[in-house]
Amino acid sequence: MFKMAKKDIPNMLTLLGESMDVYAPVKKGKLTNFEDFTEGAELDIDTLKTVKSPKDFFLPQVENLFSATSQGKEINIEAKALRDKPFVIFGVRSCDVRAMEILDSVYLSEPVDKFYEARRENGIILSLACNEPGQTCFCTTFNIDPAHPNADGAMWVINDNIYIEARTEKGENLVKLISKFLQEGSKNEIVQSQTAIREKLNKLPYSDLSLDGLEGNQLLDLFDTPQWEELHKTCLACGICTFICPTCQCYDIKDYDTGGEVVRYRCWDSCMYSDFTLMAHGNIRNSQKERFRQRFMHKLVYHPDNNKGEISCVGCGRCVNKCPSSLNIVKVIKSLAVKCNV
Amino acid sequence: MIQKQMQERAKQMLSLGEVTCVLGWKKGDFSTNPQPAVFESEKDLEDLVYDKYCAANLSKYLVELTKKEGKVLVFLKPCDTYSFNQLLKENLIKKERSYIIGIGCEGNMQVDDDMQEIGLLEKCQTCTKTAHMVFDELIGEELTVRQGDDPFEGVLNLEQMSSDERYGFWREELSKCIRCNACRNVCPACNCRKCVFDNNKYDTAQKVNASSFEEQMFHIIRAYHVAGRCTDCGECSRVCPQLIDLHLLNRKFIKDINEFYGEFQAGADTDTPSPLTDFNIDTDPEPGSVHKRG
Amino acid sequence: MCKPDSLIPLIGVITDIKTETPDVKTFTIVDKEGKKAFDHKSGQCAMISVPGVGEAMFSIASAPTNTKFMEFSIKACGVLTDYLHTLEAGQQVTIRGPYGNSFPNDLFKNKDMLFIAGGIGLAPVRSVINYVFDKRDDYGKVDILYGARSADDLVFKEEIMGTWTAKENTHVHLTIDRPQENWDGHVGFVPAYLGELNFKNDKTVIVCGPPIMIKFVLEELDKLGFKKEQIYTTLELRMKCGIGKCGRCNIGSKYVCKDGPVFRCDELDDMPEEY
Amino acid sequence: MPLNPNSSFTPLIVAFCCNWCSYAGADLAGTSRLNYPAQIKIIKVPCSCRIDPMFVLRAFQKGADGVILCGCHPGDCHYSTGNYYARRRITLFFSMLEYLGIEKERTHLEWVSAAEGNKFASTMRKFTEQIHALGKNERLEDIR
Repeated sequence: MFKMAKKDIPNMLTLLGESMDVYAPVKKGKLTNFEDFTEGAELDIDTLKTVKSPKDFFLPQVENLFSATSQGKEINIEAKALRDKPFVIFGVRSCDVRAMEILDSVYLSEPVDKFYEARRENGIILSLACNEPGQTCFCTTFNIDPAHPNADGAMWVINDNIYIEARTEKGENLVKLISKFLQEGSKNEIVQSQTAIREKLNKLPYSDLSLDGLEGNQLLDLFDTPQWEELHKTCLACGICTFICPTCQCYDIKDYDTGGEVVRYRCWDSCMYSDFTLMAHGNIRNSQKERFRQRFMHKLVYHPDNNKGEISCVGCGRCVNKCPSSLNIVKVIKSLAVKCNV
Repeated sequence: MIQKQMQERAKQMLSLGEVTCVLGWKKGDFSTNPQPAVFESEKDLEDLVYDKYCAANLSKYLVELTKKEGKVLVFLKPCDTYSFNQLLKENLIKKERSYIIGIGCEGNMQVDDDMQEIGLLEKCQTCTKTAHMVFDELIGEELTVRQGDDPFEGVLNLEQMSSDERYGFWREELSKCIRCNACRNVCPACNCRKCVFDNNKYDTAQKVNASSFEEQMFHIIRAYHVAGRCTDCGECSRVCPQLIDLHLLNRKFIKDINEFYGEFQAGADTDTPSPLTDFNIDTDPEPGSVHKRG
Repeated sequence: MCKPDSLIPLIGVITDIKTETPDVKTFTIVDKEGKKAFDHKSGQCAMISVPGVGEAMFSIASAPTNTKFMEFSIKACGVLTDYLHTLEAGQQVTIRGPYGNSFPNDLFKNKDMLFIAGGIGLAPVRSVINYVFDKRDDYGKVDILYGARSADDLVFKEEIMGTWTAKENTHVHLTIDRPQENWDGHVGFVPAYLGELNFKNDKTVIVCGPPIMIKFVLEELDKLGFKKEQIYTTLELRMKCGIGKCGRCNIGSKYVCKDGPVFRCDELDDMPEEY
Repeated sequence: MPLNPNSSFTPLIVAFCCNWCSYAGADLAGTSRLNYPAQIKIIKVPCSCRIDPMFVLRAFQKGADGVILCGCHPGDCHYSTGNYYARRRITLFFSMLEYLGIEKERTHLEWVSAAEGNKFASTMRKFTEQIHALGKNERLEDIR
């Protein structure tokens, strides 16, 4: 356990920037998002939730796969290089750290996705405890502890200091790089803060959100429940929930003709879009009800079914804040759980 | 209290079978986060709320709802009635399948990530729409007429910048876009059966801002496609997760239309032709002359 | 060799194009060296693409025992497939695979086989049929029931007439939907013909065709006393990655590209009806 | 080309011409052996009101340095009123481009009749010079 002065953080990040790319929550106007930390950027570690989750750095919204050129009947393809430069993401919250593990269970399971793997290997995550959990947070439902974040290194802000604990080899190497800013700290010094955080968690509106009724193998029951009809009604079929969700992982593969060559890229896709499953012979999910159901069944049932019961939601509450129609996974969980308890 | 009156009237109409369902707002998990909802029973209507957080423009939902048999009772704020008229004009909703109860509005609030109120929504700060353009009945006291800020102030400020500054401004703003399509899907004017940005037959269906230009393209074309039809309901700016001031694009078109072709307010009625489906042989300016203004 | 984890394809060369019906062509594809691009099993699929046009999953119509090349029978019904139909031999495309599970050909050993296919659905089934014929002694009696909209729409006609009908202990039953001139064979839908043929219910069945045909064939098989454990079918949904990650081809928690496309019919009972 | 000999920049220009007047005007320019820059790519459209702003943006995105739109003179439209609609649309669109900070000289609209071969050639020459002076289109080009 080390500690350093909070005011030294920008200098510390600048130092790290000499050997790797540094991404940190940066405030621009009213928005805070993870961005390149460059000189003069306004670091903002107080904002709890960035609009976009840091999944961008491992599963970018757009990633070029290869470029193809053709000459006569011949085609040449040139694969794009995998990420090989190390980078650090500073100040990731517990929920987003767990989201990364959920993405791992998809992208690092056989067959491994090389593009994702390369980014994961080069990425170092420094997580940050949530001193002030938000009203829409419900990470505790998924047994995530925002007072004790995982990742390569964990951090706590206490008054004017920031405490850093390396958890992995990557984390320890990183700590060595910034040793000139650090002094020894002790675990006892963060205990009080952790207790305070946990107390606050118990008082949050969603602290009693329970998953009872969603566990166990009842896939078909949940699939056929009349609740979906009720739940989806005001869904506008935009992709806002999928794009701001830290665990949504679906992608599309598309081509772009630049004139000289064709670039094949993959990009985020949303199961809320009508063309998601559109085929030449028709569409299997024709109505918004089916598409809405797919999204939540995937998170709450299908993903756990394939991954030892791990639900693909981390309770970050972004969808609660942002849905134009105020629909969100909490409403779905509550509705489905009620149904099953009857 | 207006909410109580709305509940009573809705229950009454539902029980008499005058309508088959009610489109309103439902109590959310947070008092600041009500949800647009369709009510089908008197019991459900207990959850109907109406307060300063009910910002969603319900006209958009009518496009789907009035496709079905039956009649929908809908509660519309003054600004929402403009969208209703516009949709009516475009034959996208059926008047005979809806029953409009106009309700007063004192402006809607913006909430932050912690569901705390942080002041009036932009669309309400600049509100000019204080009367209902279409309704079957009105509920509530005399409508409060609020004198809003000048809606075109933002556009004017931009126009006065240099070309480079404007370019810089829009690059910065539009590059924030994550192409979640919330602005498009919430927009009552965006109701194409297949959006040109979803159509795989063109290479415009790129789904993402794969290039520095794609994001500009999407928003310019979207604003252009709704020009003359946009009622300036402000929903696009309200729902944008990245807080892009999308109304600045729409209002530019509105301002230009007013200047070039005479004052026009989309949705004020259902007969005046839209400026882009109309022309005036003698008075329409030439594109070149507009250029010279700058 | 194309790695299954890779989204980066190999270059394939179309060496031969055979017109099967007015809207179906069979493409023979090898790699740049003129060899088979990768080994595969019956029922597996590959992603074929023309950069700038699109990429789609096609089942491999040739048998695994064919070690020289792969064949794909493709119906023109979309952007990519229409484009493929305009190509000439010698054209390169990109190919990656093989994807998906396969028909358990070894389990079928010594069993009597009944193949039921409609239209272009014969393509994946052909891979098994030819495998069975290449190892003829390992398998029992073979019945092939194949139907199409018209006589012109029957694919692999030459192979059916020339090769399959001549195989020992093999019966081919052809049918078309509506009567037409110069057709003296059976007329009627596949499920109806299946009922008329009244097969013994100890066979292993492989069904592939349009979803509606599969549905009625399954009903008919049930009437004949076949158990779901005896019946295999293949499903198809929109796919992008082929490796169970892009998230669109799932039926319940099963991904058609990875856990399918071959499913035993009793497995389908545990899956939501969304295909 | 009588342009700055020191510059290696050859602007790429897309001209959308209506089938009935402007395209015929271009034809006349050609058959009259009038000189206009070769890097102008003409795209024929049925009527000037067929020009979707998306066409213009697409042209810029794919590397055009300037886009010029040509149609029948107001009053002469083959379809009676097409160019009146076009006039409104293009006016609004050009104004929007300017608002977005795109150099206003990059786009231009000119009414050219079938008899105006000379005008077509001179308009094209002038526009090319204008774009040449402006330099390469960077603001709207796709750099992927």
